[in-house]
Amino acid sequence: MFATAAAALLVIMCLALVRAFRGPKIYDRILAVNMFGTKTVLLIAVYGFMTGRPEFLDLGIFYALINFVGVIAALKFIERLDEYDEQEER
Amino acid sequence: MDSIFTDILAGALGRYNYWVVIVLMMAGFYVVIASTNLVKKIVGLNIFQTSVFIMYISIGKISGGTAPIVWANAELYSNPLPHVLILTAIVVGVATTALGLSLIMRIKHAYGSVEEDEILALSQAEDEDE
Amino acid sequence: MLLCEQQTPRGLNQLPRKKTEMELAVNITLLLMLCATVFAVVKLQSLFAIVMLFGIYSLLSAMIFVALDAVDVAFTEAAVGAGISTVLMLATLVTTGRWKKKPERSGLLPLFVVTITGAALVWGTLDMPEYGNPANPAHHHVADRYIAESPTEIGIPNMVTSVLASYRGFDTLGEVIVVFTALVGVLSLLQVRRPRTFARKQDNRPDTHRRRPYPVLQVVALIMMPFIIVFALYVQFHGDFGPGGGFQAGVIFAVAFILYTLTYGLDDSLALTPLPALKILAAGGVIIYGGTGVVSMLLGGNFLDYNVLAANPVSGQHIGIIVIELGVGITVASVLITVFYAFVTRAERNRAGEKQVDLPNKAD
Amino acid sequence: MQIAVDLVSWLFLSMGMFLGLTGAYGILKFPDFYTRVHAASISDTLCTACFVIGLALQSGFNLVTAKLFMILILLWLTGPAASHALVRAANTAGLKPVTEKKD
Repeated sequence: MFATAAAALLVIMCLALVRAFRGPKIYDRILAVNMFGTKTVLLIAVYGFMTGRPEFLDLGIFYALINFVGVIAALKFIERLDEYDEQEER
Repeated sequence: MDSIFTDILAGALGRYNYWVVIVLMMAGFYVVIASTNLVKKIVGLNIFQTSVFIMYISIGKISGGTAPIVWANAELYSNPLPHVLILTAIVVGVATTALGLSLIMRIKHAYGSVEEDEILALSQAEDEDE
Repeated sequence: MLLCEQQTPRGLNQLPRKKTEMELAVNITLLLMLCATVFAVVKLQSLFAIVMLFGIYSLLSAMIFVALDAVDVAFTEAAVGAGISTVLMLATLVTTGRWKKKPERSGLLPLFVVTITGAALVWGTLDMPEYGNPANPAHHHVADRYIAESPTEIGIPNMVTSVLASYRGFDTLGEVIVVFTALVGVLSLLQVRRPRTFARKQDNRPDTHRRRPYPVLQVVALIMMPFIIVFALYVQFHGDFGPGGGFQAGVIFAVAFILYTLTYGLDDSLALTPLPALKILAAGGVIIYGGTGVVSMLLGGNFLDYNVLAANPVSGQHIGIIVIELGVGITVASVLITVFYAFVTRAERNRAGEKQVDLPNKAD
Repeated sequence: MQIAVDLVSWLFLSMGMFLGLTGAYGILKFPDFYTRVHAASISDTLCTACFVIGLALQSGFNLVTAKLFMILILLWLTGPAASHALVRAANTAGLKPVTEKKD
């Protein structure tokens, strides 16, 4: 049961990865990274149950956190980057 | 018949992690030597570094083992020593990355570029002026 | 010992243990995804995309560390690789621009070098002992002793913490000093802006709609801040029993303030954590660590020999580990926060520097 | 009893898997950024909940369950906030949705 769930999560991660590669816009990539991170959190939880030792969910909590901060940082800096790039072109 | 096949498979599986590590390491190496952009070089260095981490942790893994934290129904524990070494290495890695990135920002400030060949051309021109 | 047995959830003993094939399959898939990510990094031209993919790369490698039983390492890699390194790289991109101006230089010579080196390394792996075999020599020198005796000798269930903080305490001291030195290096290259408490309110820069803050994110960040800090304290002091410890907790603390800076701006954040205090704390952590060693010398033991810190060697080890982990946590947290402030200052100044040519009111 | 719990938990997990795969399919197949956000973020919240409930049923009532629900709360807090910020950033940057079918 957990093995199936883990396999499904791996498939989802692969698909998100494909979107992150293809991209076209940077926002698509950030979206894919966000989705990838969420599914990694779930995979950690499922993997813990699969191996019979699910105490390491602290890791999952932390991944969720770091994922959020990463996405916010990307958005905030891309905002400044856009301004900067416009400056350069002018 | 079956056993020969499983032997070969087991042999390949027994080295699979190391091969992937080598692929990653060489990809990072390629980025470092082929790219002219300094930020991309730092990314390449980080990829190289992480592949070494995976190498060490793979060496420390024991099949059927579990994380080295005492557990009532554990039979085998993975080797904690590589974990400690890599933990240290990761934190040192972020320290060097931060230093490298701040150097890049200073380089951008001084030369107006982070492309290696442009910087080289600029500094050669400076040398000739003197 | 009793403590860790309580940790094991009771209902789980009937769960099947040892799904080794499935573990292997997860491992193989994750490693393949890692390879794919790296090739995309090699091929792409947009630096921003490269940095985002580097974040994915770090998350993936951290997941692989979980699959290889290295939970402490996974924690640190996620914190440092996917968290701090990615954020710092993004901040650098604001200064350096997001596109590589030129394509790669001719790839043939590097490709040749890389192929030769790779082939030599693969040839080398053929002599390596098989992955995961318990009889491998790597598992049979000090590792045996750490596994067999550290739970009774040091008295804490997490062997990684006992080795890190006690057996190899010198290494960790060296590492904390490296982190501190990195801070000194970064601060000598970049400066952190002081908070502008008054100027900010009457700042009459033309405020385009895109520069407005995100109220939703501010609320979410404010809800999360106390939660993150409590979680950091939990990781700091629970590191003896589960994955965690000083490094991880320090990074989580730093992440809390990074989130605050990202949503509320550098000035508010600097008012919350003044720069002089951060500098003192960064040095203070190193002093706490080194001081523990000196105290143990004064009490008649060797440097960083915690046995002498209390009447009973095991409780002495406990005290020693908690104190030095605290030192590590303080140093890592304050160093990372300060480094982040320095990067953001640089990124903002760069933007302002470009802009302020035609603006009369200077920043300071 | 155990069988019933297993069954319910299996049901939740397969629901989570289905939603996750739907979201992943959407993120790959939809034509532009806004529709992709729509596919990913909406399915994500329920998918997370299904996974967490399915796993929590398996673990019984202990610290693991508490941590699972902390993950759930965190993801429910951060996921929509991140999606919102993402769309807002894309919108202010001037990214236009695709409104017509390509020929």
